[in-house]
Amino acid sequence: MVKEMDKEFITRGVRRCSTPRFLLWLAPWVGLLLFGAYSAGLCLVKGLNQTNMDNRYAFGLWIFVDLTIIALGAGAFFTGFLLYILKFKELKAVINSAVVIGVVCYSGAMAALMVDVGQPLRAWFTFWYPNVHSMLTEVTFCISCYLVVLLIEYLPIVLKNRKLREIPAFLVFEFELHKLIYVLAGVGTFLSFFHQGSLGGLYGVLRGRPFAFREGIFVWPSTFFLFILSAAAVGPSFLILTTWLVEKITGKRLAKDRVFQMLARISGILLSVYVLAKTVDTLIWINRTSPSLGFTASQYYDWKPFGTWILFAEIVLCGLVPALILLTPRLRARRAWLIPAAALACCGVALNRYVQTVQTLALPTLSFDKFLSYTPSWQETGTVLGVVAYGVVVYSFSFRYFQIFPEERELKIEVRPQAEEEPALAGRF
Amino acid sequence: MFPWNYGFHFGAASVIFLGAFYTVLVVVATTILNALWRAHRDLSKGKVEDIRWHSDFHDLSAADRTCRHVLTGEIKSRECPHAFDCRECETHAKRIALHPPVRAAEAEAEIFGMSFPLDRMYHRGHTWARPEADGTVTVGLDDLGSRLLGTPDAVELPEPGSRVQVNGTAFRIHKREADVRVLSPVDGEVVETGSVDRGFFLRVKPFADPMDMRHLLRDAEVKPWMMRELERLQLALTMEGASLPSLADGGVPVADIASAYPKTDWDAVCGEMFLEP
Amino acid sequence: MIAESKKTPAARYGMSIDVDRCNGCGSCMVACAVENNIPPATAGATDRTGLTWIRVFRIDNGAEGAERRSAFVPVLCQHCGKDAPCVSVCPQQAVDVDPATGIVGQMPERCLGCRYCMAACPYHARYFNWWDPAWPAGMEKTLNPDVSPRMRGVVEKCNFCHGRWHAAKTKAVANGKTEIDPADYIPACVEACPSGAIHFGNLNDAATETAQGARLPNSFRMLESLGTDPKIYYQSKKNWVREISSAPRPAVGKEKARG
Amino acid sequence: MKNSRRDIFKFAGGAVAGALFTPAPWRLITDAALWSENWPGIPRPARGEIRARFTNCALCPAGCAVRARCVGEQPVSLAGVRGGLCPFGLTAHHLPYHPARLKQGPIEEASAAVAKRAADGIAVLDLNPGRTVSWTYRRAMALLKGRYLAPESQAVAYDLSAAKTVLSIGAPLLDGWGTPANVIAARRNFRLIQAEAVESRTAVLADEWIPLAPGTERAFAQQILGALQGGRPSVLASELAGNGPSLVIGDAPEIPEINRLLGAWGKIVVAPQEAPVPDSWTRSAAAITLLADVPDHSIHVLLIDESAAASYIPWHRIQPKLANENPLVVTFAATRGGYARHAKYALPIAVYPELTDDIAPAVDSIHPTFRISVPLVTPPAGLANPAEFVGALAGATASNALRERADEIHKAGLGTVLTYADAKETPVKELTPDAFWKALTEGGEWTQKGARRILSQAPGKSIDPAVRPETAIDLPLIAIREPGNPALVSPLMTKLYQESNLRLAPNRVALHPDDARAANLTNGARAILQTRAGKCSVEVTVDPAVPPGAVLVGSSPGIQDVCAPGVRAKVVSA
Repeated sequence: MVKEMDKEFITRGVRRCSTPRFLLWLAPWVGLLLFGAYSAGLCLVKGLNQTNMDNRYAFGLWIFVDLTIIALGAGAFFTGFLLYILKFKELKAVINSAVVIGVVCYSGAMAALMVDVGQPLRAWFTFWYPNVHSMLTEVTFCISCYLVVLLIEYLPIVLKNRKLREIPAFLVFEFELHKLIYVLAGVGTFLSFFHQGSLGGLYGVLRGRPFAFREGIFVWPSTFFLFILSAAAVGPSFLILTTWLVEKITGKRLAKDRVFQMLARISGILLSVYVLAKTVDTLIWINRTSPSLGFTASQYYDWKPFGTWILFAEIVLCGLVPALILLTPRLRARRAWLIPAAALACCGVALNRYVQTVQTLALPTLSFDKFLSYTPSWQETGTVLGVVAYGVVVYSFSFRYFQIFPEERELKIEVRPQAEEEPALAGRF
Repeated sequence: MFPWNYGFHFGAASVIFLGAFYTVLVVVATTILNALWRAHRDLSKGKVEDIRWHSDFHDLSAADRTCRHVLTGEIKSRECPHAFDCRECETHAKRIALHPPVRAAEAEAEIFGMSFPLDRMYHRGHTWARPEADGTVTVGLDDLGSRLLGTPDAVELPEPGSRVQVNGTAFRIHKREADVRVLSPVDGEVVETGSVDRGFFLRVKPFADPMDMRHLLRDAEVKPWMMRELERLQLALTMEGASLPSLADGGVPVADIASAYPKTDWDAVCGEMFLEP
Repeated sequence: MIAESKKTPAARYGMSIDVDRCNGCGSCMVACAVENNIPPATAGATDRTGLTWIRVFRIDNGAEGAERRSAFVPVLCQHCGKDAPCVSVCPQQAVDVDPATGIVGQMPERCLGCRYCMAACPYHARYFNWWDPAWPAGMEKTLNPDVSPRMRGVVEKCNFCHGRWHAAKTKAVANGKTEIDPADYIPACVEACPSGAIHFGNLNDAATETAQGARLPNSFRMLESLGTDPKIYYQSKKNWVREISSAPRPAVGKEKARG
Repeated sequence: MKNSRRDIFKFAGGAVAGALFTPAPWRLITDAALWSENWPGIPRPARGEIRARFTNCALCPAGCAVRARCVGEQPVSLAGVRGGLCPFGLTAHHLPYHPARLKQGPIEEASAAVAKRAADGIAVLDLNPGRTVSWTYRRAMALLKGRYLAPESQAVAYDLSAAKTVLSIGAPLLDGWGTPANVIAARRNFRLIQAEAVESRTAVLADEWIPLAPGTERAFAQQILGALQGGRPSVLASELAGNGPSLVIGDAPEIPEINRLLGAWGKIVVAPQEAPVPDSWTRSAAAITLLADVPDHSIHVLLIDESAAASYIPWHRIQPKLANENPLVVTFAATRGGYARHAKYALPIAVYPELTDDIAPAVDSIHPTFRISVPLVTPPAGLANPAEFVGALAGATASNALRERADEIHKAGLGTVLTYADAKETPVKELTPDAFWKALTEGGEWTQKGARRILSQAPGKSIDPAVRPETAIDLPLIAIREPGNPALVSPLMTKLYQESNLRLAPNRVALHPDDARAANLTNGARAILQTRAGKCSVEVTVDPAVPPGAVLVGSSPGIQDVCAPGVRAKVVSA
């Protein structure tokens, strides 16, 4: 009975594919994960010379990916905040998915960071001898604390597994922990607020890099607030995107349309606020911050290929446009508009992180510097692919064995009539 | 991190930053320890079954958590806030006081060909409890429950002397892929175990005398409840992919419903019907 | 020790580099490597992955053909006096400024290799150990006993030859003096420069050649507009060389200096 | 009392909680921090008392005075006594450990083979003439009836301090041409005009750089000569004539005549002077033969002394001189990269700072001097001593030659000796022979600042006027040479060659971006350098400072074998 080997672990009443089929789906991802582990292993054993980073391009693909996935993973804190603190009850339908995405994104980012630093075994020095003035200290503290919080939030989801909850201790602990989850949601919100912000601050404080440097409020540069806003804005968009993707892959309906609409509206509102703030910030930067450091802002965009198009793409194409779509009820009601808009919003934030990390380092600061380019080595790319594969594997496991979408059972009946014309990928999980 | 570590300065930034960090640590640790301590307390107080039921009840869909007074049409809509334990419910108490349950005309209700003798009281998890002359209570599956499980593949009964509690596990029945925890309608100590053939599964000596049975359905409540249950069954069957003649067509549930739906996920159907999501 | 350094006025060590006297021989670079136990390059190292605490750049006036003129500019840690961009960013206090000397120090033993400081430094004066340090067999005998070699995966940079400062300080203390003799504390690059283009000294002491060089009218500092108050002063009589102190300009149809 | 598992857990939990209130765990963390701050696997520098020792750098005729910081006997850094050292000299204490160093060779076998065939026609090629060992070779060759060969050289010295204007036609005046301390001291007093195709390190610091078209140095010199001889006037020639005393340096054969016309001959350009040599040596020494003057195919046994070679002679200029049948070539070399590639026997020799040798006078040294490079490091066993090897062939003992020379200088009683340790100058007369020897071997320099001798011999026999440009469409580039390197350089030179590209590595060629693009080459690419003389594998540097149509070539022997300055060349992708 290989086919039904793990039946008793699967939530009652949901349809999951057979074990061999699930293993078949996992196989390429596990392969990719192993390749990623090998790549990362090379970097850890042989050193970072395995990468194409260098003294001038001290940060590369990894930091860009870390910043991006942490922004996309912001759905975890923001949904938790809306559900447990502001009591948006509908979001219960996606909170578990948000938590799993959060765990995946944050643990993946942490893993990539551990490979990225030259002496990972000394990472704990940051806790032991913290420089409280460094944005990176704030990031390290908040991200590691938040990862712990996320894992604790993930625990009830795991313990709620049909088989595991037959063990009384697990059942009882899950029950009691779930009652206190709002405390963790609060702590998570606090931590996320600060680390999303300080990730932005990371570059905003770089006085020596006028392209990234921003003025700010108190100790925080404006990017601190922009990062929080943008992360909160795309978190829900990313949830829409992943839920939609899982729906497409599995051929199931997983959340009610109301939930999609609510996420879209939240994302739209925050995104428009972000676009406004970003525009104001950019204008201040062009007209005041950058010139005061002796750098005319227009010069940054004279280095090809980073022309002004990148600014346009970031603010208008991937900011304003999706914001408007998400804010228009008629448009967002249709998947054909909603999904591209959510994807654009996610691209926008990725582009923003790209500009902050990669473009900042590419631009010369000394007059005899060159404009630099950098292509990641296969070891770097492999590590990133490994992180992606890790995310897919963890999410697949969670989706198969845990109750990620509580509304799935309810929605099962609505999808039934189309059963005959299920997509080819149906029943993948 | 600590004042005695290298490079520590007592500045505003350090105090605020590390203060916030330690606060977070304390809050998270307290939460975890609190949950652990509560779990430990629950375990030692034997509240596992209680919690299991509460947790299950919480996961029931809203429609399944309807108050019994909605079923009878007394109230328009109400979700049960007490996990079907009407003994704690003030609304129920008031209702009972206002409208004492109407005694049914016959001694037995027949609903779509299923028999529901009214000498006993029904639990919403498809068990009944019948007080016996000797002060014990016999517990068995109601007719719908029996038909859902047909001839069980296996029955796991508790040892005599063990305890059962309301909404806790009374016994387990395996049927095809279904593994059903049947909920107990009463609190008490098992004094005898029965079987399918004997018509009951447990004989229980209640802790309290007389036993408080306010949470169980009786008399005129049975029929509307059963109508609702058949609707739910219909829905569950549809959801789980049954394509055979549906009950709504007026079909009478056969003695062994499971065998009529060989392709249906019976575990899911039973889970739905026995209040075990 | 702290009470002592409060008594004597703090020094502000800096350099004054005469670009017009640098012929780009590279003595300063190898002298620095010898002094600070910097390993030779591994096979795959390039000018972007090497370890050169002081690096001489060849710059030109951007013209083509006969009008083209070059100059050599040694660039090392500029020891920013105010808001040093690298100091505040280090998450674990591996970068510090010695208040007694104004030298921006780097503790590789404390560094976890996050490279944030490298991204922060506008002068690209920080270097990462991309490889395990390796010397040809036997060559480790020639290592300077006053400086610990660094391990792979940490950042390092010019510290104005801290080993020499320490030796000078020890000597001063042994002789019962509070201040070190300027003749005892000369960084390796300064000592090595055959054309005497680099002067090192206390900028607070107006009598030193360094302080005088810093006050020359054609003296400039790199990217002074950033407000980091670097302590490396450059001099050149050539206008186009002095322009390297300002922000870069892309080469789109404009005349500019580039390297 | 019965202990349940629970009790054990309780006890353990209590113990952990209690331990947190003791210093132990915190101390442990701090210790772990300290441990991780000192990873194993990184060499620990040897500690010990640091003392200064002095010597003279033997890497080139500049012979800079060197102060070595030593831990015990081991030098850990070198510094100049009078001003800075060049990067090669600064890192010379690494040379004994260079991985490419030649450490073993069949010394006895070579000796026997040479002895057997010495009568056929032996010659010694001394690439660093003017040393005491050069006298040993000459004496040995006289005994063996062989030839003592030196690379062609202008037998002149320059007194830069007397010049007011210096025109350098491609000479690396500020980059290893003379003694750095002398040149830099004199630099303040003369105006420097550098005429050169590429803006070299000298051109950068020159008062004026005249960019020449690649390969036109000779034509440029001819033009000036023409102007001075009353032909077409030139601004530069008038400047040289008007702003004298002026000096012209460079390789072009017209230059001695130009200097004569400018009046520099005898005033600035003087005869080099040698420290006193024992009479017995001069009496029985073979004459100095220039390599070019040797008849072809006349050498059957050739011994080459590469130690501290001031210049490298391309093999294709040596080879025709060798006998057609089975010539025997023995080279004394520090690496396999030089003539060892062509020699039957490559014998390892000591390298500075292991070696004991005196230093030939530099091109800007106008007084007789005598400087000994004394070993700072004990040389390893199994090395050949060229002087003893050649001396033994002739049956002469050569091991004591340096001391004999020093005694001869002492006997003359002229000049002073400067000891570096105390910066004291002492007249030789005040010293005993032993004290004089001690001063020389503990870091010292003997000089005789006397009246300088005017050149008796006027320059310029007949200058071959032909400047025949090589016509070659298939070889589009013209080679320009980067100033030479010592044969063996410290591994740390990667700082300049690889980690910064400040200097062109010996095995590299540099091209203008347009030429690189035309040849489909990128920075760092492997390529083949082709000339009429042959090909050589090189690495490419793309550098906009190289003029279009030119290729700047490194100074590795491999490149020099195929590519002389001014020849036509081509670089193709490997």
